[in-house]
Amino acid sequence: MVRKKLLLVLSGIFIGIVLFAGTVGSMKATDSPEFCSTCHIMDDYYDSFMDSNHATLSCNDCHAPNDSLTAKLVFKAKAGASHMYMNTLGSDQIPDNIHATAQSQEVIDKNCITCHEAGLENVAFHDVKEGGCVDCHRHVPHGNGGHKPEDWFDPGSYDARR
Amino acid sequence: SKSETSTEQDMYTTQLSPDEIVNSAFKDEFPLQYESYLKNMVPENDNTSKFVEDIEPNLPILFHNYGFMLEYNKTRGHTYALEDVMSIARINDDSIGSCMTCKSTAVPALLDEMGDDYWSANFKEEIVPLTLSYGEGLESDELGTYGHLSIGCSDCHDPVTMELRITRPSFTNAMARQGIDVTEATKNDMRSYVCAQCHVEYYFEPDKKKVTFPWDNGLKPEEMFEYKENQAKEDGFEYDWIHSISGAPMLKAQHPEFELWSYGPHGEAGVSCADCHMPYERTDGSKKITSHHWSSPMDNVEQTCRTCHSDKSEADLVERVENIQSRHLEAMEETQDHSVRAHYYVNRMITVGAPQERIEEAQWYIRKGQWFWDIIAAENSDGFHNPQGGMDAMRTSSDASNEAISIAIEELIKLDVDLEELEAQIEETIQAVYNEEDPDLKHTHATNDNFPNVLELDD
Amino acid sequence: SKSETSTEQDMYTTQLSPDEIVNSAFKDEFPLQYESYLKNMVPENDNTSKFVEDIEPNLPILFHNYGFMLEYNKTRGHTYALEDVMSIARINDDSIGSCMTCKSTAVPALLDEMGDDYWSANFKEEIVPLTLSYGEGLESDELGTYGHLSIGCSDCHDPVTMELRITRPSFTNAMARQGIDVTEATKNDMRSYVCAQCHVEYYFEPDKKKVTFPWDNGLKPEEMFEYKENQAKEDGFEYDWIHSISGAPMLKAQHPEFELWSYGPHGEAGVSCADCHMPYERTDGSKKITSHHWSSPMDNVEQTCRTCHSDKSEADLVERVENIQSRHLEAMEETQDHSVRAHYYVNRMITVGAPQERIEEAQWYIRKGQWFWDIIAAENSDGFHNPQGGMDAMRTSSDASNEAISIAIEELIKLDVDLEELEAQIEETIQAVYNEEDPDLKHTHATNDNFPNVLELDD
Ligand code: HEC
Ligand code: HEC
Ligand code: HEC
Ligand code: HEC
Ligand code: HEC
Ligand code: HEC
Ligand code: HEC
Ligand code: HEC
Ligand code: HEC
Ligand code: HEC
Ligand code: HEC
Ligand code: HEC
Ligand code: HEC
Ligand code: HEC
Ligand SMILES: [Ca+2]
Ligand SMILES: [Ca+2]
Repeated sequence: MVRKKLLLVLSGIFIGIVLFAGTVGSMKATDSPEFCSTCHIMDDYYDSFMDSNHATLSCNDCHAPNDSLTAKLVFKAKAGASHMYMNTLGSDQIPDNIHATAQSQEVIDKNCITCHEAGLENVAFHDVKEGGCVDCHRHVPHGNGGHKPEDWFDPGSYDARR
Repeated sequence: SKSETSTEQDMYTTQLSPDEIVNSAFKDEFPLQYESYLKNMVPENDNTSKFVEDIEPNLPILFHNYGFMLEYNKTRGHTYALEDVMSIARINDDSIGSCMTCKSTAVPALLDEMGDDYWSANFKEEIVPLTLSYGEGLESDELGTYGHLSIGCSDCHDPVTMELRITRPSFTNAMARQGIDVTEATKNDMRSYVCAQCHVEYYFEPDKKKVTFPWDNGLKPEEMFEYKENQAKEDGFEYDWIHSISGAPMLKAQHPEFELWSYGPHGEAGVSCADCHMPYERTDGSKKITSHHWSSPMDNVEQTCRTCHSDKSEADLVERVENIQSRHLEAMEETQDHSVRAHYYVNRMITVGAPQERIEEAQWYIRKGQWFWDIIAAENSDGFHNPQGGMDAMRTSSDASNEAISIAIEELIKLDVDLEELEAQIEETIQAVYNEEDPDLKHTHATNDNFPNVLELDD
Repeated sequence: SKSETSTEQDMYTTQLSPDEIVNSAFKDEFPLQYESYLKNMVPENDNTSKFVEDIEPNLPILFHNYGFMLEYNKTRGHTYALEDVMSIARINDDSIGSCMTCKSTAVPALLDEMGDDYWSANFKEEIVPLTLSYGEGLESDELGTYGHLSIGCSDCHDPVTMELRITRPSFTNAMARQGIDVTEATKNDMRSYVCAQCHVEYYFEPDKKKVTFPWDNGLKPEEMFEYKENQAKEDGFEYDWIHSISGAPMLKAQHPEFELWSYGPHGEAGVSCADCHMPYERTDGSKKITSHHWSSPMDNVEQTCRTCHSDKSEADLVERVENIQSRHLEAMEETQDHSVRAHYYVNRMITVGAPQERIEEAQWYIRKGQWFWDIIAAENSDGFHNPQGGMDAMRTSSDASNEAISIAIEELIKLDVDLEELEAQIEETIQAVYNEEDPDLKHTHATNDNFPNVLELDD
């Protein structure tokens, strides 16, 4: 009960942030990789994304619906509230491994298709995998090398007893 | 009903007849896929025998007295299938319609016309002329003499909706016997099921000689063996042929790509045949199509493997496949060696008059041993589709062949046979087979004065 | 020099002594990792014997006359290692220092103090008292009686910089002999190398009794066997023990997790031991740490496997592992059966007086057969770390054991031995071992009047 209320309050705040200026500028700001990565929990996703061919995009090019402004706002508010709640009051419930929700997956897939329409329209049967695009393109845009930063593969100078 | 669902879904439909079976008829509507399909003609080379020393030198011994000792080639591709089945020395005057089943788009039409008589009809006299009649005058140069009716579009697609479909009843029925209704398959399933119409183990059930898949107990080698030893025998199917070196009643295994894949790492992960063998490819400007050039994915690692394994370099992936395959092939060589020796040991049991009951016991182990390597040797990925499963079957095979040899040793020693001499004679015989340069004649050296054809002995 | 580089890199340093070896000393600075480490104490249960029927019932026969026939348990965890090595029945009055090498953080200190005398020093008289003296008065309740000096922080970490490090010279040297300088390892490598100090096959080289890894020719079972048959023999190492049923000179294989992993699917893909066995976990608020509770990743699929395999459900992954493991374990059972039979067949060769030369030939195949299954049975993932490699080694094993049996059959028949009777006696003996309820006594049933201990025969 208390939590539900808190969630509502937090949603309000988040929507507030988004709507406050109501300008293109703030909308952009809350879409940007920098904004998402203000939460340390996003580091892995940020890093792996910055290494990818999609690095010029903003997170919400994939992670929020882009078909209509209202759809986007509603989704962002909902997702944002949940993220803020989890990061503050609900932090002990944050799973060790964050995975996209089914709803997210659907949104993401739609966005892939929107951008890649031109390339895809000639492939009549492209929606062949239940998991969507990432069933084949498993590493777009996160996850190259299993979340291991590149410097893990640089030669080190370790101590070893002979 | 098929086209009904399609209209409901408001799908694109072609101008083609629902009964279209000629491949070139699809050219105008699907020029890109057709062009891709033409690439199957590229290896215009002749057939290459598998009997040479660096591929499968032991087969002329191991398949002795069966068609496969006469001629067995590397594959050339779907567009050559019809030509190859017609020219292979394995086809003789008694060959039956069933041999056409996986070679031509005409098969559903043949089934429509002949019903169940199709399966046992005479291949050369009835089936070939009828097949060719369907395509008369519709040959197209780019597809050679028979490519217009060789494995093609209508085998996998409904010509009107172009949806994937199953055209070979053997598959539908075998799946149904396992409780799987293929009409309810997902798209992802269909991307493997279309291949599973043909890239599977089969036998001719003895009644109507129908092409039948031995899957009632499951798809693993041991489950198919179980089937052959029980259900198939009950239905009157005892063996594919009698081996003329050991006299054993043998089973022949054929191309179980689907079976091995099904419980291998990729099959279990839902990666379909088409994912690797028919990747999307860019043609003509920016249009992307499904490749219809079926060949080794290793010729095209970038579009096949690296779509999913983009964290690995092409070189890494090639190396990984090579490691799996070379370990697999080394094991295969050792495994087949046991089988070869087992045949000759039992041959000697027969010629020196060992007890009939012991001979039969050893023959059964030969049959088992051969099944378990043949099902893997006949699988065309050299172990890649299922590294653990392949190795396990070879282990089982070696055990069985060694059991046959043990039985033989026991009886031969009782009859004072000199085993060292026997081994030397075996080695000499193997070398004679290896040294014969004409692949078609290799099998003639597999029997000789030391090891007579046991089916020609008079007792 | 280490702390030099570290200061250069301006790293965090602890307040600990560079020579700190007591685990509880790390508690204050690393409370989260320490807390996680304490979880290794959780299975407070006693040791569980592996000799029971659903684990490894044949081992009391297969390891006859070696320490391993006396007591062999399932592992309990790093914090119990010191306690377990001190209480195991395999330790006797002649046991040497080398047995401590992988059990206690005191080992580098012992090596500093004793130099190369450490390896061959008396375990009970010298090594145990000296080890315990380092931790006197520093016991901590939460770690039981010996956990404060059992495998722990300083084995893998430099106590000052907390960087990963190698503390066991056996590993550094074995890698150097393969041309690999482990000081230049990447961080990803180190996440497996720290484990490879212990989770590897070893033997005591005969000169100083140093713990040595047989890797000069490579890490595969066949490459290690090659090494044991050549380099090791040249250096005077002939065998680990003589088998008292067959008289064969045997090799013992131990926990080659690193070796099998190295050419398995995950090893080749660069997935480290720590990736699966030490996943990141969120503790106390939102801090993510590396888990220091080493156990089965299957207890924690979400944090281990699903980090990488997020496209698969937990149930899928569990099923996949179960499929690999059950296929593997079934094969293991069959493989060990051959080895058991081989021992008894050769026992009979000896008691009926077969030619010495043939006995020795058969004994060599027993040695080979046992090596190739033992290296896999001793590997603790039940096949998961390397499904194809495990199966291949078992195949090789069966072949060798069967060869031993073939030789025996030949000679036994020459001497008119009744093989059916022999088989019945073997079966009876096996059952006697299975039926004995006290694991410590099982081995006493492995020899009997039919199959005497061949080392006690007077000839
Ligand atoms: C090009 C599209 C794209 C962009 C841009 C993108 N993502 Fe993702 N994201 C995905 C896909 C695809 C998934 C996986 C969905 C699935 O598993 O089905 C994902 C998953 C995630 C997950 C859940 C982790 C998981 O494994 O399921 C997080 C968290 C995430 N992204 C955060 C971000 C952040 C933060 C950014 C910007 C720095 C970002 N994403 C940019 C496509 C994108
Ligand atoms: C206030 C901190 C914070 C910010 C800012 C943030 N996230 Fe998250 N995010 C989280 C937390 C915490 C979770 C885990 C919540 C859960 O499991 O329900 C999460 C989960 C996710 C997931 C996986 C769950 C799902 O909804 O599919 C995705 C995808 C994601 N975030 C994307 C983003 C994107 C894109 C942005 C920027 C627009 C962003 N996040 C900004 C904290 C944040
Ligand atoms: C907002 C537009 C946009 C969205 C959404 C988007 N992409 Fe892209 N994608 C691009 C652009 C632009 C490029 C070309 C980048 C380049 O070549 O450097 C690209 C490149 C690619 C490539 C080729 C390069 C590579 O990384 O392999 C693949 C595959 C791809 N995208 C798949 C996806 C998938 C799958 C999704 C959804 C999870 C997706 N894209 C979502 C714009 C987008
Ligand atoms: C069955 C596997 C599979 C699925 C599912 C799949 N793709 Fe692809 N995709 C491929 C293959 C194979 C290629 C490589 C072909 C090439 O190089 O052009 C590819 C290439 C691409 C490319 C890069 C090529 C280019 O155009 O530059 C993009 C973008 C892409 N796919 C987007 C998508 C999107 C969006 C989806 C989901 C609607 C999707 N894919 C689903 C297999 C798949
Ligand atoms: C269930 C489907 C099926 C049946 C029935 C079948 N084949 Fe095949 N055949 C295949 C497949 C798949 C290949 C390609 C894979 C291979 O060669 O292992 C093939 C390959 C061939 C080849 C080319 C390679 C070679 O073996 O030299 C010939 C010739 C051939 N078959 C002849 C025959 C004959 C003759 C019969 C009847 C005795 C027959 N086929 C029955 C599916 C089948
Ligand atoms: C052995 C099976 C097989 C044969 C033969 C075959 N196809 Fe396909 N075809 C497929 C598969 C599998 C797909 C991918 C369908 C999917 O993913 O839903 C496909 C896809 C297509 C598509 C959809 C567009 C695309 O490129 O993905 C067209 C059009 C097509 N095929 C035309 C043809 C034509 C024309 C021929 C004959 C020249 C032919 N096919 C022969 C199996 C086959
Ligand atoms: C109607 C039967 C049939 C179907 C359906 C079929 N194949 Fe084949 N396949 C064959 C035969 C027969 C051959 C050998 C033809 C020859 O060389 O004479 C063959 C050969 C091949 C080859 C070897 C080609 C070469 O160049 O050596 C590959 C790869 C292959 N098939 C893959 C597939 C895949 C993938 C599918 C499904 C998408 C499929 N096949 C569907 C019967 C079939
Ligand atoms: C994950 C990728 C992958 C999947 C899925 C896959 N294959 Fe393969 N296939 C391969 C590789 C790799 C080879 C070995 C090619 C080589 O040695 O050059 C191969 C070999 C073959 C060959 C022999 C080709 C030749 O050049 O002679 C046939 C036929 C074949 N596969 C059919 C199938 C069928 C049918 C299925 C589905 C039941 C399937 N494959 C699933 C990767 C795959
Ligand atoms: C459509 C996706 C897809 C394609 C295409 C694909 N793979 Fe895989 N591969 C997988 C999946 C899924 C696994 C199982 C592990 C996992 O879940 O990540 C896997 C596992 C593997 C493994 C480890 C298993 C083993 O047998 O050792 C190797 C090696 C591998 N793939 C190589 C290849 C090669 C080579 C190709 C191309 C011939 C290929 N893959 C094509 C998805 C794919
Ligand atoms: C100094 C030697 C040593 C090092 C270093 C070492 N181990 Fe161990 N490990 C052992 C010993 C000894 C045991 C058995 C202890 C016992 O049960 O008495 C063991 C047991 C285990 C077990 C079984 C635990 C259980 O609960 O049954 C796992 C899992 C394990 N180790 C993984 C690892 C991993 C992963 C690493 C590296 C990150 C590692 N070990 C490093 C010596 C070592
Ligand atoms: C090179 C490292 C190494 C050496 C040397 C070593 N061990 Fe171990 N020991 C391990 C590892 C790793 C394990 C855990 C894995 C396993 O049990 O297979 C283990 C487990 C054990 C266990 C617990 C499980 C069991 O076997 O009952 C005992 C007891 C043990 N060792 C005793 C000894 C004795 C006695 C010696 C000397 C003869 C010795 N160890 C030498 C690494 C080693
Ligand atoms: C068997 C090896 C092993 C032992 C024993 C061990 N660690 Fe670790 N430790 C590791 C590995 C591997 C990592 C991951 C390092 C990396 O990825 O750089 C790690 C990471 C750490 C880190 C870095 C922060 C983190 O959580 O990733 C700390 C701090 C740490 N260990 C403390 C300890 C303490 C305290 C002990 C004793 C109670 C201990 N370790 C025992 C192997 C070990
Ligand atoms: C890809 C994941 C993965 C990697 C990498 C991996 N393991 Fe494992 N390991 C497993 C699984 C799964 C098991 C089987 C656990 C079970 O049966 O419950 C296992 C079992 C073990 C066991 C026996 C644990 C027990 O409960 O008795 C030991 C010890 C072990 N591994 C050590 C290692 C070492 C050392 C390495 C690196 C050389 C390594 N593992 C690499 C997944 C992995
Ligand atoms: C750090 C990443 C990582 C982790 C953690 C991981 N895997 Fe994998 N897994 C891989 C890679 C990489 C491959 C090889 C195929 C590929 O390149 O995608 C693979 C392959 C596989 C395969 C196919 C190979 C085979 O042996 O059949 C299975 C099954 C599998 N993993 C299961 C697991 C399980 C179960 C766990 C947890 C115990 C696990 N993995 C943990 C990355 C990982
Ligand atoms: Ca067959
Ligand atoms: Ca050893």
